[in-house]
Amino acid sequence: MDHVTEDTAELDGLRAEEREPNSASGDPLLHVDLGGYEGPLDLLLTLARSQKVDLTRLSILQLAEQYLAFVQQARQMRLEIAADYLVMAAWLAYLKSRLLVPKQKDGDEPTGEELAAALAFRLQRLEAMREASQKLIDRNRLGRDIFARGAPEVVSIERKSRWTASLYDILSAYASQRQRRSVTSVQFKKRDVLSLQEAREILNRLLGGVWDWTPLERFLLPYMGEGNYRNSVVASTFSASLELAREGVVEIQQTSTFGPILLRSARRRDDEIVEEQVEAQRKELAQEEL
Amino acid sequence: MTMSEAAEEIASIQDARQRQVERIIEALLFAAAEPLSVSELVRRSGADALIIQKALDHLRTQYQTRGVNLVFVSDRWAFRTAEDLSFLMSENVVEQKRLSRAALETLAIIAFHQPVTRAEVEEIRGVSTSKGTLDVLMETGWVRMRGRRRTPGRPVTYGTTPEFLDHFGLGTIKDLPGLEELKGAGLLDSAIPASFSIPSPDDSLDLTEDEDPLDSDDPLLDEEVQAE
Amino acid sequence: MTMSEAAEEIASIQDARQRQVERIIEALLFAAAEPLSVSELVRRSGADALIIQKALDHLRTQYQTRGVNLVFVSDRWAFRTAEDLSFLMSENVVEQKRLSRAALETLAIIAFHQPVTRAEVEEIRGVSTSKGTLDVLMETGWVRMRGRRRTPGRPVTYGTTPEFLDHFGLGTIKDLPGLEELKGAGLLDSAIPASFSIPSPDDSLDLTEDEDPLDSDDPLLDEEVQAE
Repeated sequence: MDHVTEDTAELDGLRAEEREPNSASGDPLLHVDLGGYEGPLDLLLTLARSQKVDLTRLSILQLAEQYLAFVQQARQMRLEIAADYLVMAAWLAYLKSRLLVPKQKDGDEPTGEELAAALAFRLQRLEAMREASQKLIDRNRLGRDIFARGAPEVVSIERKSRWTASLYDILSAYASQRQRRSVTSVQFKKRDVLSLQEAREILNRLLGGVWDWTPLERFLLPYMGEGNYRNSVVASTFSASLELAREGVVEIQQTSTFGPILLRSARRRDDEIVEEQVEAQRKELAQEEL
Repeated sequence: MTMSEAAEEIASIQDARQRQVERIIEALLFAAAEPLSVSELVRRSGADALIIQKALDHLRTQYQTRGVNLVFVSDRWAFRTAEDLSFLMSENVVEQKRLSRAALETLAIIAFHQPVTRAEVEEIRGVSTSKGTLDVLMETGWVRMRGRRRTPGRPVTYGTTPEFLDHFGLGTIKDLPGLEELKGAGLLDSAIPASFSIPSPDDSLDLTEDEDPLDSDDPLLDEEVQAE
Repeated sequence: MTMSEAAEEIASIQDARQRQVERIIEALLFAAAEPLSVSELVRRSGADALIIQKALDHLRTQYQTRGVNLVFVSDRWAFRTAEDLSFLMSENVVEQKRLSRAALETLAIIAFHQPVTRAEVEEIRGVSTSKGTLDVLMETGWVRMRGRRRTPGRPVTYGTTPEFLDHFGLGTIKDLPGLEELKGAGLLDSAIPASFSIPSPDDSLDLTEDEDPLDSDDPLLDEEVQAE
């Protein structure tokens, strides 16, 4: 229903608000007298039934008069009537006048008969829907008259995954992964070295008890590893010994080119120092004697 | 083996196969809480639709006189207790809310006139429809929002669900009681003068030409649902 | 009416009554949420226990060959789908799933470097491999445990299966492209270091020299599978 024809459009305005039985907003007077009707169309249908004829042979003129009389009576009883019912009354009064005057050909305006037919159609349609709803509700209904399986057997669902991948997927995954690693994992193999600091510590520790000239290699012996590490140990200890000599901690002696490097601690024993001092005094005295 | 013996053997193999399909369908339908469509039966049994249809017809006949019947509801098949035994079933009845007259009328109008907007329902009933009435119908699971009518205001269209057919024991929407008479009398037309095409209720999941789909994130929808 | 006619009539009335009781029992058992005892059937049908027992026996026989059977469980009666049709009650849903990138990489490394241990895969990928990734690959059916490497800790070695070749359309594992082919396909940068090499994979069922067979009752295997 895309378009509403003119005549029904006029009726469109005649809707009454549907009232819930216990609605607080419901007019109590209306509730008593008209509450049983679901709007003016329902009232009209009820009145139409009182004509006791097939709705297709209904006298709309008579129906309009019945309706107007009903409303008149209600007003005499000083009942407040909802606006929709009054609007319908006004419209029916108009319809009545159109039906009573001879047909006029005045352009597009629907004739009284056409308006009446539209009203009759609406009443028939409402009636038909009422009957249909009754037929529907009288059917054997599931859960009331007929019953479904009380204890349905549960279908267990076994989910199975189907994995998908293409050869290209693996090849590109492999190539990009290997490539990524070959670039980012350029690692320098960690060289084993003896740091200068470590060499100093070793020399300090070892030279404490060494008073005689001793070849450097002997200190290194327990530390000397193989290959590259050995070179590192030699270089670091030699550098460290030079530093320690500068600081006066050790003394270094090399008797010939490429000869063994000899080390000894520069810190003497106390008796040695006393001896030296005695020796020095002795020399001083000897010079004085001279 | 003669020709006729061979033919007999083939026939007996076919019989055995047909019986097995019947057993499978019996089991599937008996176990299910919901009606099953032929395509679901095809999928779950592995048999083809023709054989299944034959089995369904045979089973329907077999069960016709029994306490449980095979019925066709909402385009699907289901076992249901026989109608005449409803008196026994009082203990199984789940208390159902009685629908008000307004709700019943509205349900009938939606069923016969679907897809139908709220304004059209009101036009037929001559009163405005309260929010509660449509809410109750939606709650029953028998009525659903279908889409939006392609007219100004894009009103929501309503229609019935497969549960509606199931509940009222209707095979398809064409089985609505009195449908043909109403169509013949032109009472499914929206207005006078009757249009030339005779409207017919349509509860298919596909939208009609003048319907747009409902958007789940359509702000208007929420608004309308709340406002109604 | 002769005596025999009268007797016949009585018999036929009794038959009809028995059939009606059977229908009632069918409907009650079908609609009930739980199996029903004879006394419950007596109470709800109004028929006496003897007739009900007779009806149950008859129904049981009738349903014996059908897709649904009448069964007696824990002193109660119920309809159940026939045992031989239990396969109908489970549905296999096949879901297409894509492998994660980690799984793809792991799969590729296993394919190219097999037989390979998990530690070796990790060493090549530079990240540790989650248990889930290997589980998924085993689930695909493309990867299998081959044996145990003859090194300390006896780690499990992995390789690909015939299904792997089948799925990826490879005639043999040697059809996996080598270094030059990967470069040619643009998958590998030509600026790859000279030391870069791709091993030649071995997916033969025979173990290599440094592999020991997996023992099915090897406690370590279980442990490893669980611990991984």
